[in-house]
Amino acid sequence: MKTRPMMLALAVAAAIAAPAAMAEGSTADGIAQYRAMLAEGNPAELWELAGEDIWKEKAGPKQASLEQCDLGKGPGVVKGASAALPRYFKDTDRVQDLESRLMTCMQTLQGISPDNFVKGKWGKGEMEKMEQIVAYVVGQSRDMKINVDMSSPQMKKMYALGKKAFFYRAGPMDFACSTCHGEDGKRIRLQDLPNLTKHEGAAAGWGSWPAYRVSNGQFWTMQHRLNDCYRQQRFPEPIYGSDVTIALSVYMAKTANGGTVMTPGIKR
Amino acid sequence: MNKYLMIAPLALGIHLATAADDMTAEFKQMMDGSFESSGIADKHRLYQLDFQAVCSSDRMPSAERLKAIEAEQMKTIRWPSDGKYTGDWKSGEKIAISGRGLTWSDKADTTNGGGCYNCHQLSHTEISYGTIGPSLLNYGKLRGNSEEMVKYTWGKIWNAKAYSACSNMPRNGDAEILTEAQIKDVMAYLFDPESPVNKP
Amino acid sequence: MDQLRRNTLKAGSGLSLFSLLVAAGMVKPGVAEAAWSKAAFEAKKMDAALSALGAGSPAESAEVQLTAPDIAENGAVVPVGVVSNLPDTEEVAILVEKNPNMLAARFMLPAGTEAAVQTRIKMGQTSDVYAVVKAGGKYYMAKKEIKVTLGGCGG
Amino acid sequence: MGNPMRIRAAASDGVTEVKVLMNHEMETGQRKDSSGNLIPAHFITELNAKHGDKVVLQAEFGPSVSKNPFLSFKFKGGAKGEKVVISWVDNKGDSRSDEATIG
Repeated sequence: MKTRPMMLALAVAAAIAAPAAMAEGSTADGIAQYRAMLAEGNPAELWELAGEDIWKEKAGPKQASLEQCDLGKGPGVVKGASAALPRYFKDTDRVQDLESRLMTCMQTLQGISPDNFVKGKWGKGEMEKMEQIVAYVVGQSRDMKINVDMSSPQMKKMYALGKKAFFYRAGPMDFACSTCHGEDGKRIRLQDLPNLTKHEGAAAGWGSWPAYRVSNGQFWTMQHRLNDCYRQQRFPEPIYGSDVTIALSVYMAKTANGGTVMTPGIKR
Repeated sequence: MNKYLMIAPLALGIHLATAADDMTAEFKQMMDGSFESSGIADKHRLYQLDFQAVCSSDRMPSAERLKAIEAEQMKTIRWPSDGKYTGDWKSGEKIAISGRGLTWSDKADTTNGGGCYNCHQLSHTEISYGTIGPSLLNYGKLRGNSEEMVKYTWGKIWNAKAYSACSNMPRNGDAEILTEAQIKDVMAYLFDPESPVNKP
Repeated sequence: MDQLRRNTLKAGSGLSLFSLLVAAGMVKPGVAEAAWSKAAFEAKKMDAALSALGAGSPAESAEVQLTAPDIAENGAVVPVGVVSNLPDTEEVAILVEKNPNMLAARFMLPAGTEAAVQTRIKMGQTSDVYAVVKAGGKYYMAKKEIKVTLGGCGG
Repeated sequence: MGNPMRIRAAASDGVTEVKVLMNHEMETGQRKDSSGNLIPAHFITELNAKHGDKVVLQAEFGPSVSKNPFLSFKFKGGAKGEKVVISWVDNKGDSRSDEATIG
């Protein structure tokens, strides 16, 4: 918690600097002011707090905690883990993001079926706990550098697939991820759109999700964020933890590499 | 008519496949395994139209390719059946503001919006506008209402791909996002001298 | 319908629970006497809300500062801060003119507590927001217009 | 019993600044659910903050305080290691009390 004031100062500075360049005049100033005031107290901390307890609680048919879960830095290591995700895991022979990895841990350690999430509802039941755990885990990488290991062929392949998916246009509105996130300085309504094809934008976007959304008072994981992007693209629904979501995550994380983790973030 | 390019999963292990083909096959398999139908958003929506596939890369297609698509898309434009191009600007404003419709959380009977404000500045008073598309402030005032300008605008709203093959703008008429009557209202919003688009 | 809601509110009022907290020693008796200001919170007109607060028509004062953004990206969460430089400020209230119920929050400041509070409120639409302050037995206020913008894509 | 609050209290130059995040729906009673039924009002009505035995703040909230309320205030006094206790009750009679050590 020592690093908090620093983090807040950075968030305020970023909130003031970023939109000023994008929107014009008083509107931009007003919005910057608004964001700076919000950065003061992020309700995502309530999820972090709950998640830390859940991480240590015995749960599921096997009555075990998640304390032996290996997020890539060894069993039980949470500090810095999410800054280095997604990564290739030998035991599952898959590239996994935080949430698909947590599903693996819950299944193997606790006996909790992935169906709870794949068929679950956001904010309900086991999914609510997942969101709290995610908040806790990503908070443990706050202020660290985004650092995904791209050396394995599996990660390289996922990156290539993710890039392809990013530009894939389909559906009744002909949208792709790149429609909104492929150029600098664009916005939807008053929302600045990070250019996820470049380092700066990817660091801002990937680096600030998962986040608390003030519009609905919910905490959104990255899977939820991607799910809603596809909803607005008018695509069919991506399956929770599916390869397209992980491939896109690898594409964004690699592009963001070296940027700062600002999670959990706070968004409109 | 637009042709569909199917992305059904391909059989793996074809001997002659190159690395790029492998990648394409793997990509198709990934997409097929990653999405499911949800509400009105059927899984078929993953199938790409030919121009969607051509416009799905970080590199622009060749000039000839773009021209061919534009010519093809131009044929889809349906001009107003009664020869009238404009309706009610007040309804047009509501359509321009609404971004509803066609998502899996919408219903089949949801009245679709045009979502114009998501990407364009239009009126002098609405500050919450996007910048993916150009500003359309003073649209009618600046461009006048010559037949050419009115027809171009109608066509652009109906199917933007007829004018720019890989445009970010949806095909509001061709893809049945908006009805002919709704498009007339949006046209009035752009051209009517009384519309807040043209009145400070 | 409205009557039903009022009854429910009354029945479920925090008052009795607060008494329990007092009994449990968690809250000092002095606190419990401050029951929720139902009339002020349920007032649907500005002057009614002010009179329920006992504020009458407060004078505008430069010594009351209302800190809020000019524009709120989302009306669900609008950060608002009030600072009073008036001596003996004992109470601060935040009201939103165009909300269905004007009064959002009221703060009682014992001696030793600075007249500087911040919270976050909901706003249904662009509106004037009022900070009403009681200092030395008199009421003062400051106001500011906050614009509430429309949401993002798909809404 | 309500969910835990997040409380931060920091003393400097003889003044303690307290920041509180509460876990609460703050339902207005004016919204409808997906089937068109009114969602009943559910919001924190009263809150108080104590430093030792001394009440340092009392507040009353209406339903137009935002979901997961945030509150910040300052009082004179308070030293590192001492406690600040925040308690709230809501219109359904639920309550919560949490404490934080001044840092």
